[in-house]
Amino acid sequence: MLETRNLDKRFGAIHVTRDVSLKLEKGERRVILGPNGAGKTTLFNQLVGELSSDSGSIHLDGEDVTGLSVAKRARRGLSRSYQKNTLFDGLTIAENLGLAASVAQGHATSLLRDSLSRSEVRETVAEVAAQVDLAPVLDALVSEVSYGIRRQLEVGVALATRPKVILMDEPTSGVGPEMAHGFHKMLNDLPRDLTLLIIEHDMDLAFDVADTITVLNYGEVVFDGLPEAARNSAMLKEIYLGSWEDA
Amino acid sequence: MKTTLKTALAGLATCLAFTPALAEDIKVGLLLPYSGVYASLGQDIDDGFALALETYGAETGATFDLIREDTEVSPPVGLAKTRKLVLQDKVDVMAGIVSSGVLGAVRDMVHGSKVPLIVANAGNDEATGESCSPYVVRLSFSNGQVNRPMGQWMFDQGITKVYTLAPDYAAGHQMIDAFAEAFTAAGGEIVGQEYTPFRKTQDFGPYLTKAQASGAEAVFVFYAGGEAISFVKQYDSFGLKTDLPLYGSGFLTSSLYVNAQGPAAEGVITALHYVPTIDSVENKDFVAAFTEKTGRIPSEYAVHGYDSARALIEATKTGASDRETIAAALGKVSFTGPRGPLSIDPATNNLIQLIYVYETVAGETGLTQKVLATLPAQQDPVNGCVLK
Amino acid sequence: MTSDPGFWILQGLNALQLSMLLFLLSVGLTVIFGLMHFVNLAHGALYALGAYVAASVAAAVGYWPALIAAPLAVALVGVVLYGGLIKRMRKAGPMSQVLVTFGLIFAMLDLTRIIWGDFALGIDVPQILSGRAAFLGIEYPIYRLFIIALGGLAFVALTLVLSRTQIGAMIRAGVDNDEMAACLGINVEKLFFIVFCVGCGLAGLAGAIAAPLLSVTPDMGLQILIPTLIVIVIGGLGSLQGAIAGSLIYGFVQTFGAVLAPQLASVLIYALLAAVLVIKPAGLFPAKG
Amino acid sequence: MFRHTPLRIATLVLLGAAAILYGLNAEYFGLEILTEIAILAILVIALDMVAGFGGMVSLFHGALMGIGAYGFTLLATKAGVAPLPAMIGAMALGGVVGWIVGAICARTHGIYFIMATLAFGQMAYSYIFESSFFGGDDGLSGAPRLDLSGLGIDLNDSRGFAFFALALLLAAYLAAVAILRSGLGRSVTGILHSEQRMRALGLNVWRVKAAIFGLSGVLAGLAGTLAAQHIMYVSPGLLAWTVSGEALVVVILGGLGTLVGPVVGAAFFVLLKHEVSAHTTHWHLVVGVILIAVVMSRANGIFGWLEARVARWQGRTHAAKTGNLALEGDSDA
Repeated sequence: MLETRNLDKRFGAIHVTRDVSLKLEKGERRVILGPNGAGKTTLFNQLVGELSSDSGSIHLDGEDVTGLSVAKRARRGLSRSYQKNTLFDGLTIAENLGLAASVAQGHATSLLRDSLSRSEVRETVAEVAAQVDLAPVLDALVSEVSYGIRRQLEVGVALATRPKVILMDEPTSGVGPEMAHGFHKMLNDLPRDLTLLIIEHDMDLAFDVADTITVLNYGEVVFDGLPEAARNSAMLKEIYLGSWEDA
Repeated sequence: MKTTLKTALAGLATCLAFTPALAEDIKVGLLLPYSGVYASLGQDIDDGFALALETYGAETGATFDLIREDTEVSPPVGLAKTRKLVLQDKVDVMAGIVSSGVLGAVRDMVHGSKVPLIVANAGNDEATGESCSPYVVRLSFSNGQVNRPMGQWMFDQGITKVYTLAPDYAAGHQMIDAFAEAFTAAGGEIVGQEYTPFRKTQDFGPYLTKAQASGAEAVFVFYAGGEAISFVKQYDSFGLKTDLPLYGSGFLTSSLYVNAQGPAAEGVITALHYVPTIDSVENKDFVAAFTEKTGRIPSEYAVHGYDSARALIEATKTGASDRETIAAALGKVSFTGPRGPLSIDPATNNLIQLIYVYETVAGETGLTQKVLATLPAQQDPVNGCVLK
Repeated sequence: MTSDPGFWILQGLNALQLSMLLFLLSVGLTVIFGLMHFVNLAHGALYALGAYVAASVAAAVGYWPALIAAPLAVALVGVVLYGGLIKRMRKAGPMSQVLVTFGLIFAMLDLTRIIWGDFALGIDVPQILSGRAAFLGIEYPIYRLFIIALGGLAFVALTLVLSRTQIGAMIRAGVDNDEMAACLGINVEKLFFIVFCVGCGLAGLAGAIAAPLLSVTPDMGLQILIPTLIVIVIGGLGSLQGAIAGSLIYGFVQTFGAVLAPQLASVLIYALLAAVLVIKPAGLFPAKG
Repeated sequence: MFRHTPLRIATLVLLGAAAILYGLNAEYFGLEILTEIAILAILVIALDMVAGFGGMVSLFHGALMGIGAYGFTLLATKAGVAPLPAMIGAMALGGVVGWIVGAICARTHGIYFIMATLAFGQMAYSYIFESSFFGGDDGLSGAPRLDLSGLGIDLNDSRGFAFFALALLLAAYLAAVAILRSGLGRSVTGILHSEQRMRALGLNVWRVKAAIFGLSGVLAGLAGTLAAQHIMYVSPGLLAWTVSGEALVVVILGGLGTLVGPVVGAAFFVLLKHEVSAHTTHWHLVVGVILIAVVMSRANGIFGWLEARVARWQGRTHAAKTGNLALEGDSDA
């Protein structure tokens, strides 16, 4: 479903991602682990096209999307959420979801009528709201709701485009462990044909959702395999103990 | 609204005061720039206008009620203020207008409403040419009138090749065209012409360098205001004055700002319809009175204001008291003022006046004007004007 | 067009002279922007103020004192502006800054009219700077050479200050990343204050040296503002190289445009600006990578 | 996203009533002022659409208005087109030019966007100022007014024209509301809040920006055709960058991104200008000081300040009744 081949990115003398090759099957849930500065977010930016890659290629559902713009990749089914909330603050939760749905459904440049009042957009909003537990607060302004709800909305907005693949950048960033587990339960309840690539900071939390695990360190893939193998890997423990915790 | 309220109060006050109704109380609207780049010109015209009313006001039975409106040198504003004077204040006559742009904008309104307008500065040829009107009488000058005589005169001085420079707008073109036409008709040759972006040129260096390389014997220019100051100073600093004498339309070295040009202006020879040093009784009296009133030497702008008011007084002396009769009388006035004998051309409503060629020279208190020649009274060609 | 090389040398000097005047004006504006992210549209008004102060002082005591008094007076006005307005508007975003300084333009325009009146003023240059110098078969006004020299001197001096001194290093660090600079213990507030006042002083100096060349009128600040903005946007906001490059581009395009294609001259520079913004939105020499 | 709050509706109704009352009773100059307010209000509504709702602070809107005015005058005088089609043609021209400039400038942000629009504005100004075809500095006269005598309305009468301008202001306002509430308008607001996110959702941001700028150009063009009919004369001064600057000042004075606020700002600005200039020629000083004070106060203009006051008062009563929603979520951030 999503595949990268030998992705590279340098910022001046710093090699941020180095020869990254990944392959995600349809419906696969993969978690990317790694210490701060390992290049996880850079990799995401390369995948969605916010950063161009120095070399290597990206394939989505069999199509080479390396040269495409962010918007074009999104329209082909690649969606993302952000580590730092990137929401439409002055609007309500329903409007946030509706905006995302209307872009995906091609109503975003219509002059004739309000995209949010269209029935298909409203259906999507209701579905997504149910999926990410936002139904009770749909009419609240984003600026009025708690941080936890905003994290849920962050994923909800990404979901509302009805993508094939969602890249989630630390969806539980900043929420406590208890709530994070609830969050992962919510992710597990998403349709099984949806492919997820998730950056997670906390190793324990990662095992909640991961089918497979990839570990990045200094921009390189140092581990790629099943959660069980990751749990027992001595190298991971070293990274974990070395720079993980204090990051 | 303040204006409305004020008018209402004024009306009330008039009723209460119960002044004996004067048959000839004439409402005059003054349309001048009291702010913006031409504010100093507006002030000079206003002072001149007021001085003439003081000096000659007693000669007529009429009294004058002045309403001043600021045109801000902006055509739309000028037009709005004109409409206000005509429709709301119901003035009998208007005077003023510094910029040709404003005059062009208000012309149709004036013509349509049949309220006479005495033009006290704006010089665009069309105003007394193809778009002339029996209700527009000009007491200042026309662009062609001021410059045309210089063509023959310069040729008579033995100059055969001239380079011209002026700002790139209608007045610049009209001034230069009139000169160039007369100069080539006399037998001279225009070896180069350049029009500089209007109000955007501060550095004339590139153009001066071009003029220098043109092989001309003299340069004839039109610039006014801030551009005139920069131009004259830069002309001098390039050392062109000795080899390539500078001539021009008299606005270049107007007494209003010649002292800001300093020694750079010395020796520049220009032509204008008025300079403060004209040797006549009328002018000496005027200069003395104006200087006493304002502390300034009167410029040509002050004379425009002065003669405009004088013309209005002359018109009322014939018994004119409303829009129609004032308009008719204005077209027939003639008198001798500071600039010499003046009359209105019946074909165009432009005035007929003498043109003075003068050199700017150092005087006891700063720069002064030495009149070199007085050229005969100038009448513009009709230029398609039909007064009706 | 003429094939006389002297003609082209003269025009080259004309272009250089215009460039240097614009450089003095734009360098202050661009460094203020680079460091403080502050857009000061009133920079042109400060230039006009410098010209007026110079005209007054020159009329009273002569040109040289005026050349010193004008930048100092304008820098002093800068101190007042910084304390009263700029400091509070620093974090307010470009639009608020544009508007506050737009208001300042209005206010200062009328204040100069109230103090100095509507009449245009002029300054005479001292004997040593008047007249012409002959070289390479041409004659060129000494005062214009003086402007070129002064601009060149300012460029060299500012380059040295920025590259060799501690305060220069602090300014470069601040332009690069002001948060980081603050972390490194640099007193950013004080740095801003100094840079702002020096920038204002340079605008005043530009006004003082322009005054004898041009006429001093209330709207001279408005007239110079757009060229200055074009210079810094073409060059890239915040960089010294950008200011000098932008000034030279403007000076040469304007001068040779006027000579070679007078009808296009004024549209040409805007077209160039639009092209730069579309192709390199951050200008030719942006301060940051 | 534009919402009609009760305060906004109340303000509109009040403004409308005041304008009608004043229009029925005012003398000539009062009607001129009313017309001036209506035209400026249309221009600032157009500007608020892009600046307030799209974050595109434009210094090109004076030029757009000028293009509308010149387009109308040229079509109606030189090309001999009837006034109504000439108006429509001029508005379309404003739209096309707006779309092109918006499309080109869409790549730039913040101060660079301001500068880019300034450059295009000055380009248009210089071109018209120097072209003899456009009448140069002297401008063009002879722009006719629309003939509505079939409807029994005489537009050559100041009162008739003032109400005509007011009617078009209302139409422009409703059009702006409709645009801002359409799918396109929603997207514009989305871009204002987070351009990055809209792009990540798959939106062609460039297209939306160009489209809204073009639509804004249509309205600015409408203001221009009205200005040309009002003074029956056009001059390059209409396109000067200070006109765009003043329009921006009006938007800010009124309240950015409120649509109603700029209309309030237009009325306030025109009245203030006439009041102050009746007493002194230094009205720029007064306007400058007021502008500085308003921006420094950090309020979102006159109307924004009013809205904030009302919202605070409502928030207090609202919170007391229902409890704050923010407290419902289990926040630990």
